[in-house]
Amino acid sequence: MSTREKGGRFWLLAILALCLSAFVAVGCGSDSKDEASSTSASASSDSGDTIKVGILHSLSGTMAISEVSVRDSELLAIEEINKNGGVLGKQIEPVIEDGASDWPTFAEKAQKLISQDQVAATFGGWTSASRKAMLPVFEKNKALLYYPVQYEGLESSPYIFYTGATTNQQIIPALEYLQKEKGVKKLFLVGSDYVFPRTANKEIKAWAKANGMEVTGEEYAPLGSTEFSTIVNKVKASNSDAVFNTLNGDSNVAFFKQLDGAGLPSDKLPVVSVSIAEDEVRGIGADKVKGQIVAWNYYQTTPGAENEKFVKAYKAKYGKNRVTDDPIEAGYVGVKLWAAAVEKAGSTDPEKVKAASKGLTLDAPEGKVTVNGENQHITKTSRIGVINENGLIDTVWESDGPIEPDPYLKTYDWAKGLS
Amino acid sequence: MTTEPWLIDELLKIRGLEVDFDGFKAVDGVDVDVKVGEVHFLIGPNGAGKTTVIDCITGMTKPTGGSVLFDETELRGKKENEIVKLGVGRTFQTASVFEALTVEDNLDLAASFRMSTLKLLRRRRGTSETVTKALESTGLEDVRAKPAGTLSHGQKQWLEIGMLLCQDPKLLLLDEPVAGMSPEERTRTGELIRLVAESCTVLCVEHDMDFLRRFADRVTVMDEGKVIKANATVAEVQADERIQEIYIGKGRGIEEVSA
Amino acid sequence: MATAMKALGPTREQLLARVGFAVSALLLLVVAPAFLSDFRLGLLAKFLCFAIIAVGIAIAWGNGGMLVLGQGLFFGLGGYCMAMYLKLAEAGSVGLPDFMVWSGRETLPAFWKPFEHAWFAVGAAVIVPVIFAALLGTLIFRSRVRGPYFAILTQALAAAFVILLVGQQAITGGTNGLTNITTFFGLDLADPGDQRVLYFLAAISLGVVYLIARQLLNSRYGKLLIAVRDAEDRVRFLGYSATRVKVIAFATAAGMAGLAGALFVPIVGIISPAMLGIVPSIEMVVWVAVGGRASLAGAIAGAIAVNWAKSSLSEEFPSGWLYFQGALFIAVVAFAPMGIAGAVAWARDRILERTGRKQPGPTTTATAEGTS
Amino acid sequence: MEALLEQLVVGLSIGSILLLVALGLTFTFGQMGVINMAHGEFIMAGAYTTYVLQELLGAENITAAFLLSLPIALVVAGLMGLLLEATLIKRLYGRPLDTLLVTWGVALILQQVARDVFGAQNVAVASPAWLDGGTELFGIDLPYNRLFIFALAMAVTVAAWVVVGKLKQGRRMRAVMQNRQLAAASGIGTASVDRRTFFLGSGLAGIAGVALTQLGSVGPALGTYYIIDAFLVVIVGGLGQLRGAVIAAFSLGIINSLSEYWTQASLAKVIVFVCIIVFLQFRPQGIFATESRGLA
Repeated sequence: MSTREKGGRFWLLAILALCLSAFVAVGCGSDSKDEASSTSASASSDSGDTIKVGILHSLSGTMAISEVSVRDSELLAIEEINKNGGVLGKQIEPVIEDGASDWPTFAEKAQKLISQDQVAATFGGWTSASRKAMLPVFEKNKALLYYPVQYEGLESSPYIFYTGATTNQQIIPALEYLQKEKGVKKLFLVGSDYVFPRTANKEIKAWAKANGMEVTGEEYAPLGSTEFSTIVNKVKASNSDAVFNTLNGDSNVAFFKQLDGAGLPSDKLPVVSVSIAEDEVRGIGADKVKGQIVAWNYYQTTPGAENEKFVKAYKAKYGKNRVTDDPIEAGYVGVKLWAAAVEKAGSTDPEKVKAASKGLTLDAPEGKVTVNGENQHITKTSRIGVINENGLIDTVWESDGPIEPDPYLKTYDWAKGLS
Repeated sequence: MTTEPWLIDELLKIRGLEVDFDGFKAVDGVDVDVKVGEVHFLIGPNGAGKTTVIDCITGMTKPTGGSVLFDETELRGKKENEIVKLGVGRTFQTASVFEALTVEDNLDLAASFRMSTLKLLRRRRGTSETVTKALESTGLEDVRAKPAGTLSHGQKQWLEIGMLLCQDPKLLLLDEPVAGMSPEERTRTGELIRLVAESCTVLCVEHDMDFLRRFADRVTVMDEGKVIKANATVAEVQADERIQEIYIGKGRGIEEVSA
Repeated sequence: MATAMKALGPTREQLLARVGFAVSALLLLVVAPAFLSDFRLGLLAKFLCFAIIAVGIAIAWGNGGMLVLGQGLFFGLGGYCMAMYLKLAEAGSVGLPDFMVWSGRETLPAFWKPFEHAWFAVGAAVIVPVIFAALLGTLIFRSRVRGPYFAILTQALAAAFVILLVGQQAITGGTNGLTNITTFFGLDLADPGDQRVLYFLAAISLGVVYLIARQLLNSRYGKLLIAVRDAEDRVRFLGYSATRVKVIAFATAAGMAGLAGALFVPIVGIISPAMLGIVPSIEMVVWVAVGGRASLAGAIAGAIAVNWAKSSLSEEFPSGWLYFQGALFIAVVAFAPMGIAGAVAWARDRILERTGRKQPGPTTTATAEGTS
Repeated sequence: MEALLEQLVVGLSIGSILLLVALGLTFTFGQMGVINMAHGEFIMAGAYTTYVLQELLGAENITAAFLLSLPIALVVAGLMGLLLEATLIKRLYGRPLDTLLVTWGVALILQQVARDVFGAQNVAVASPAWLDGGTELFGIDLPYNRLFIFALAMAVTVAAWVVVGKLKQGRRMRAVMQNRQLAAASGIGTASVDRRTFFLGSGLAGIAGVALTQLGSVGPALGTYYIIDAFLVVIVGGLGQLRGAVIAAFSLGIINSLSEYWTQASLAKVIVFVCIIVFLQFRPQGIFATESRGLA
């Protein structure tokens, strides 16, 4: 080691020190004003002329495909509320952060929104993994998260409002539809390899066992996989009546194509999908999924004045070729529900908003929804639809009115021991 | 094959060595004997298989047949570093030194080759006697603190030989030690090799006839993977018309090669 | 001779280096905690974990020439070992972590059992990556797989590990990973004061790791590592086992990544496969490349600087950040292969030349083959 | 027995996709020693080429757009490769690890460009009607799109083999690969040979991209799904060895399909990887050794 190199270390450490000083300086600069008032996030958030809310979705990375549209609908809702005078007489100011399809980033940005920006509530997340990463952050800060996507259930955090469906509002109605309307006796389960499909399939198997349906197989493909030949061979060999499909967006094209290539088009072997909505169909191509069955709570075609207004406004803001779908609508509903609760409570304090949300009802694009005060999910009407050649979805079956959310499936005997 | 007295105490005994590169016989039934204490030259035109023989001795190339006996030990199948520890050192055609390290560190690493891993984890304090001596004999004292990458071509060759000196080998294999050197550098290299030869046996692959004349005790000549003359003196080689023809056949005379 | 050298004592430069270390320590241990908000300090703690990984990469790649593109794997092994213990500690009377319950598992898998003990988990967080790297390294290096082949194999390994973790949801937590970790040896992770304790733990660990790495690189072994990087055959023909030299560096880097993972879990409260895959693994190399691949201090500075830039830039321009990251990387690797450290050394040499305190000459640090 | 046969066919089908994505790499990686992580993004560029052509030519000309996109994608991806070679890679010969890192930066940027130009949303590429559906032979399903990809892979391989083995250009490429100095000394313009090799290798990635549009939808991350597999094929096959790549691609495909049949898709990937590590223990130089002692 020459003496010159020894000197090099000093200089490097000096640079490191400089970096750190800069870091400290920047940190202080941006934090100093927050430090003083950081005792109560909620107290300060409505003290100014505006009320800040966080929007936290993946704007980059693999999940951007889905989440960008939800961000758009949330921004639309905020714009509408602001046009009508805002909440508590103040304008809502969205603070947008990128979760970058990376779960710890979601946790980091959630913390940033709460402690730096002091938002009154946050709207965000898509994957279960991102929600699970954010959950402890919101619970420990006693701050609110509105989560807009259907998920696998078995969760009810006191600081999260779930505006997407839980299993008993989407998957179980779909199973009942398959059994009663399609006479399915043997069901094959195909999903992407992540938490939602695996947990959903566990529930499906429990339901099937109790209701005399046979599950003939259960296969998972890595996320993003386009190789389904082996799975299709297994489906074919199983002689199933239908397939329950929890594959993630882009894998669906490959799966449907290969089913078709193996002589199993949709009229021969019905496939029920719970992760394909209108926005995904746009990317897949309507011709490839035409005639496929899907299960959601809202479609762009859902009748009603509220929805007409919503679709019109969404297209006016973002372009004619854009479509609305279930998660997009649920994101929109989340913002509206929060605003309604804040008005009712007369405050943005999370505890007061929670209290005011109990039993709150709203005329949403999907119909009337009511917040369940106990588990903070909302009532939802289940709808089975078929994809048409325009990439839109026609409702073919609908539940009798909104279904009460039951994330832990407590009201179902067959689900005992699941949670 | 012979019972002549100077063949008895061979340090290195190669018998029937064969190397087959996908059907191409680079070395085909080669016998070489290197006696204790001598400076033995291995010569031949390009592609004769000389370097391959060296590679086989040191474990770099796995022979397909034959045997390599060093001090009664079979080297075939042994790993490179095991062979070194038995006392066989080698240089490469293009000097291979650690360019990012200082000259002294280069020599020190060579001298520490029997150290346990645990001891290696300690910092070097000062300079060992072996290294000091090697610095002296290679004349690299002035540049001891310089990175080896900044040395001249000749200096690198001497450093490499110096590194081997630090290891106190029984047999030293030199692969074209003076190729590309200026006349003065050659002379210095020769002196260095002579110094080395005092304490160990040398097997040297070289083209330079002048160099060969001055330092070789005995010579083995190879062509196209075969030995065509074994254990000859320099005079015998120069007198042998067959050897002249081989070199001329390859387009250059034996003296020309040294140019 | 030896005594003569020793008698000189530390040179002026060595003294300066020590002052630099002390100043950095002061900044990290006193100044930063005094002035940064809890949120920023939490971020800095995370970056310090990353800096620990970077030190390991500087050893294996910068000095040993082994481009490790799968450090996420070792980071993950360490993180999961620690998280398994923390999950079990929290599971309490149920005895099963939450995700196992909702994945339908009724009993604890056998390999989880030892992680009920804190000492086992802490030890395993470092030792498991080390053993794994040593085994894998021996297999790979023994068959003389190196350079790009080695890089791609480690990358494939990280990818395979992620797929494995995701596929075994019931015992690994699947894509979600292990989340909702709220306590750490009695510390309440929601409490800012306790988070500070973790920050100090990370800062001190980084200091210790740095000193270990420096000792390693200054020893004969460190020289040998550089020798293997530049002329592996020569090392072998000096009687050393090049495989062993490389395995030690590879395993050390893995152990450091494992330690970083173990610290990361309580600081961030989550470990998931998304942080171990190909992209995060390459990002780890990016930090080191930007900082200066062969320099320990450079690697640390790179890890902190790049992550800090990412955190603040991505707040402003989500998609712009990716362009910036890509461009930064191209610029650094193609045009300034020694990164910040190289630029600093170059600038210092120029200044010293100007002021006449140093003879002009070739700089050793400004080339890709430079030293520590 | 039938299941086994079925899986062998699946394996051949996976293998032909692997071969197609890896073929370009046997040139850029195998012959030039350049580890181009942006190879996946050249594949993506080929796929988007098909999409753009379909948009331009309209719904009634799907077949024409698809067939036309094969040569156009070759040129588009090839030109991108050429640009990359001329601006960055040229500076990095002899530093394979650095090419890996630099081209990864390029890959990041290209992905983001695709995201900004075409949207984060995947885009749909329609299939020509003659590629929909399938036929049955001995009770085994043979989807037309799979047959097409298999045939395409074979055709491209043969074409590449002819170029490398029979044409003057190919002989020059091999000469440069084996001994750069000697080739330069014998009057071969190594720089222009490098450019051509890179154009060809990158162009082949473009063709692979066109083929992939027939399997799934097209998105910015398309290339990332294939890049590692492609490199593994080249490593297992042996550097710069076409026949090695062919054997490696099909072997990996069959191992994958068989292990997926007996276990699960996720485990299959891990099994394939373990097989590769074990294989490299015995043949670190790949199925076929290179004549050059270069790179490693």
